[in-house]
Amino acid sequence: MELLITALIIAAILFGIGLYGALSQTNLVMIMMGIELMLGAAMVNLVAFWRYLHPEAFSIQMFVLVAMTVMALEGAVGFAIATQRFRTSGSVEMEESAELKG
Amino acid sequence: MTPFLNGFIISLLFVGGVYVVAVLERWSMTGNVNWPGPARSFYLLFAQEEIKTRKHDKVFFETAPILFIGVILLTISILPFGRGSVMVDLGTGALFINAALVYVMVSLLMVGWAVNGVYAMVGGWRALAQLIAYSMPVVMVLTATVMRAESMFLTDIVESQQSLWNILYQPVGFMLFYISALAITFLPPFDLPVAEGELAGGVWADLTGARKLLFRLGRLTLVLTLSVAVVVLYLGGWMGPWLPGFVWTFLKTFLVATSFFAIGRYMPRIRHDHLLEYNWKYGVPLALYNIFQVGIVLLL
Amino acid sequence: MISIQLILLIIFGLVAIWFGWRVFMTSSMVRSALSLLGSMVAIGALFLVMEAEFLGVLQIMMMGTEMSIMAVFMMMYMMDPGGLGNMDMSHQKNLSIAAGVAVTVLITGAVLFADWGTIVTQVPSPHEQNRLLGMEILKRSMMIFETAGVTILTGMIASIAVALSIKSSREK
Amino acid sequence: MNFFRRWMAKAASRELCIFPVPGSDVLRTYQSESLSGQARLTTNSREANVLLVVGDMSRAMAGQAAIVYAQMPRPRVLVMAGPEHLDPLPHPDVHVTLENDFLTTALPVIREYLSNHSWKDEAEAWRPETLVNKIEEAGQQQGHMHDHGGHDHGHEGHQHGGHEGHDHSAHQHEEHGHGHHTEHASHDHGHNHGGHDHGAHGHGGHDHGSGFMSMIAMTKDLPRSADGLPMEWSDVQFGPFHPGLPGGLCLSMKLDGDTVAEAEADQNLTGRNLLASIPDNPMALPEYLEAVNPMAPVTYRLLAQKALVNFSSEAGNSALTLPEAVLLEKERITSHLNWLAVLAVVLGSDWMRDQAIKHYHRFQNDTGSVPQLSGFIKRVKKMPYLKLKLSVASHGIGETEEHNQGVAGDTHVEHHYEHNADSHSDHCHEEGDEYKPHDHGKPGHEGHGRGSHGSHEQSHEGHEHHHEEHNHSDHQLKDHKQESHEHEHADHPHKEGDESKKHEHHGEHNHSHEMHQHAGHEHHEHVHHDHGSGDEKEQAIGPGLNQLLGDITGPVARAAGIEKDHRLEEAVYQQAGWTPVTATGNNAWSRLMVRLDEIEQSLRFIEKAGNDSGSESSQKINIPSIGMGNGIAHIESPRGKVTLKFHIHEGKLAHVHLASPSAALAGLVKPITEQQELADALTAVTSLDISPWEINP
Repeated sequence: MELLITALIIAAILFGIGLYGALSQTNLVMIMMGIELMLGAAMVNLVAFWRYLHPEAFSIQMFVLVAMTVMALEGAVGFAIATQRFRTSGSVEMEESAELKG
Repeated sequence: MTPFLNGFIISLLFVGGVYVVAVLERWSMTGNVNWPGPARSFYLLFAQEEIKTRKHDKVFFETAPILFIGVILLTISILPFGRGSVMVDLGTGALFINAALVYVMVSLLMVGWAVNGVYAMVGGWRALAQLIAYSMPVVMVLTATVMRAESMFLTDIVESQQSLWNILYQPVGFMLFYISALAITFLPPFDLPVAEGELAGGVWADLTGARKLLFRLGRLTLVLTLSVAVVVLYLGGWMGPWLPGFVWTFLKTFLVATSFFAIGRYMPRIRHDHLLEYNWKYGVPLALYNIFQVGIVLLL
Repeated sequence: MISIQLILLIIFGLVAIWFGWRVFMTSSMVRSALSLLGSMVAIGALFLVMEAEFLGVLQIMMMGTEMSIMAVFMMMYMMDPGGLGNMDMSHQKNLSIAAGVAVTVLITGAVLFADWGTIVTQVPSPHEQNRLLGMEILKRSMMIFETAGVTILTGMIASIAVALSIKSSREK
Repeated sequence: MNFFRRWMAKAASRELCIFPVPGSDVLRTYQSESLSGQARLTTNSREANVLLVVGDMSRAMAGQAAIVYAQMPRPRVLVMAGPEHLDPLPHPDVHVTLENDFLTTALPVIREYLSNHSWKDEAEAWRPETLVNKIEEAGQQQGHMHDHGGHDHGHEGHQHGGHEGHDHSAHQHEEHGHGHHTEHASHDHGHNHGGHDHGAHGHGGHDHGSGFMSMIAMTKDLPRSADGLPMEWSDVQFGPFHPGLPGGLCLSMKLDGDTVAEAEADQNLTGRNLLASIPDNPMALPEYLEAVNPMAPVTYRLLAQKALVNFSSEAGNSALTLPEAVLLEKERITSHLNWLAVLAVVLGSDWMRDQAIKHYHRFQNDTGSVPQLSGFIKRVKKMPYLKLKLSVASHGIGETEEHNQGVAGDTHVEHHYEHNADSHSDHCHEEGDEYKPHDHGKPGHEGHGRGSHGSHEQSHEGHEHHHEEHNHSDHQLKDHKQESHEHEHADHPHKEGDESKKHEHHGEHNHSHEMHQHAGHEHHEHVHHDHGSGDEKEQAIGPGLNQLLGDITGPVARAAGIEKDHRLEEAVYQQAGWTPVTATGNNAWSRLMVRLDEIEQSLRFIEKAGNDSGSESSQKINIPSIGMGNGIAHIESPRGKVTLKFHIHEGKLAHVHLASPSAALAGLVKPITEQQELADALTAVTSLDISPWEINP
């Protein structure tokens, strides 16, 4: 039981740090790093559940693979937006993209 | 022979192999084989004074060489030299080779960034572009060999080549893996990160003494490791008549390493745009085709 | 009882947390990108400790490439990647601390008080796992993987379309 | 020394790594066979333990050599061949007289010195004072972060500072006291993206939040690179001792990532004021001119002899005799092979480099075997991927499709040095870095070389588009497209005020000579020189670039399909039925092909001339002691057409005027390397075969 709990607590702390980062940083790239950390924490949760509760259900492992693709995709699209922002307004600071509010 | 003796002989042969690769590298640069040369330059590097550049990034400057050497030693542990003699028979051995090589790139990037010099900087980015590009075909081509062996254990991959070596079974895969191995070890035709003529040493331009030694030694071991990987994956590992297993492995490795350096000696350095273009436009599609072709041949 | 697995789990967990914390604490951006890589590798190691070998190796491999690319972007778009001017790049600090702590406490509460049922100790061997995972992907969740593949494709095309400066290419 | 250190010293001393200054190609001219085995030539000062200074050099170049020396890790040896002492460099550990094959005598001495002296405790770290003040300057501008480049050397500007108590056994010493790293380098943090520390900008819009620095303010003034992203460019100096460039040539580039935004060849690093100290007696001119360009001594000696013969015999242009032509062709072969070795280094093919060096040495001491050389040339032509790799540097001068033969062909273009050679000397940097502008009213400008080498460009009236590089503070040169040629080039407020005679520009450049007002060259007080104050120019014919090509002579022009070769006018060659080799690719590959074909052509010419070579008929030369006169001569050196003009006043040389091809080639560097990838840019520049010694002797 302790194994599962420690793994989940570790994932919770990682998630908390990721959330802090995503909320506190002003730069789009740093915010993306926060989100990646949160996704990493989610994956730890998934593997912990697979290992300690349902080792025969491999759909969990498949879901971890999907989570990895989400991570990669989020990075790619995020950088594309950052490039476009940098080209148009010369900055990727969130403070200065007020005009995107629309 | 007891496994311990076997293991001891293999590690001796491996260290000898690294020295032979050092002599080969010197031959590709100067054209004459001089055996004591590498040993002497080994002392020279030891005797050199440690130089730290201005405002270098302390953390990366220290960790990069250690990461570089550590990752390569990890790769050696999963390579099977003889029938029974493999240090760690990892369930996902094939994938591990590529997982380790990615960190060769990370350490080059680190050292390129940490040294705070434009040459090292440009060398670092070239290493990043080159190694990311050429680790894609490596992964896909590895899956082709895994498909044939139906298991990721490297020992199974070698066993699967009992009937026909992979070089004949999937020649496209062999050619791609060979070129990517050249690119990953940044050997002469692909030595953009450490270009002598252009960047005067590129990523290593600023390292002296022990750090440079670690990188030099790491690269030699990397060349040997990738030669062994080529042998294990495509040239039927320890299979061969009469001689014991590991002798065959080292023999084939020696041949592969010599061919690496021969290409380097007689070809000019590849251009940066061609380097990426050949890989992304032709290398990756070819690797996908290779998987497709091996699938069909398997099902026939 | 303390098993090796628990000790390793704790060690790698702490390493992941420490690297994760350093991501937002360092002023040098490249160092924060590579410490994120450090935390991802620690997470990969956690997977290995929990005997999900394929996932662990895959995570370590993928994150290496991805975080290096992130380091490139950090350098391009950050004001002072070298971190020598030690600027403070964050705002609304205490709000985010409060949110982070609240979420962590909430989750740990849920983890502690939930009843997880019996813990399984036996797990199939890595070889077996690979085979079963393969079967799973090609049989039951083939559909999910197809959509994942297609989303990656659309994601690639979308990001290229967004990143390219179509306007300027028309001007030239 | 304890046993271990002595043993280590022995081992290290057997492995000599020599870093040649100003370059391995200059060192080769003093060697008779390649030093395989005993020592290695390295391209990186961090690996070297011997710094070999070959021949005399200017103060600025010696400054760069001092930086390299400071960069070499100990144990190291400073060896000087020729000069006793060069200013910023310390006293040499080993001194050798500079004559052919000096290395064979020097190596044992170096080895002996390395094995027991250089490990002594007193082998203290040495830092040139030019660098010490650079640190302070960089130090107190802590806030001012962005790169103020300019003076780092061939390799990035890193110095080894105090090294921490490195425990390697060799030598334990805490030199110059402070333990922490006082490294000093010209670069701030080398990264070149957004490296501005906000301190540099001061005026950043601190509109919201104190600590917050708006990024827009920082990136708004950054130059936009081709993909529209405002990235910061880094100034990099591919300095005088870069392994891939000819020794002594220094490229200062603005790098945007690794594409070259702007590149320039520094023009005044190699000036050795040779033409300032002209011998009075005209007969001494030939030996004297040999020192001008160490890379092609025979050509310059023949040139001087021809000019003297012209002057004395007044029988018009004296043609080359057959033996002289043979000597010229032999020099062409060795010069091309030397260039091929440098090109091989930038290409990265070790085999080609070794072969080129081997054949170079053989043909240098006339033991060359023709079949082997032509076999080597054939293999180079068939080298895999070489054609693809070298199809670079073409678009730079690519659009010469209608390079109207008429314009380029006939005009005898000599424009580099309207202002007489002496004025070269007085403004090219006696004061080292501090380039005193030629004192004709141009306000002093700070130490970067733009000011004085800008005036070289100015004198290229022909190159309108060179002008935009001038960033003289004093006169606003509108950055003008090549088509619109009117550039009100504010005339230099000449102190003496005597207006230089206008002469129209390149087109129908009938080089009506500018009027020189100069006192005799002995007391060469400031000499006014007309540097072609620009005036309205007629419309350039076709895109500006083929004017560019109009001034180029030699293999680079012939690779662009322009048949310009002085040898056409030499009788000796006409009898031998010689025709110039041309190619039409106009890129690095066609230049390589032209030079290789020229080697083969010269081999054939020598063979044919070999069997009927008459005696060395030296025409008698007498110099009238009274009266004045001008001597003029042209010769086709391996790099292009060289013109020598001298004026004799009462039996004494009044002034010497030398027009060499390398200055025009240096002008080509900028268009060729525009928006090229770094490696392609370096290959392109090396393919031009610029001899930095010729740019301003």
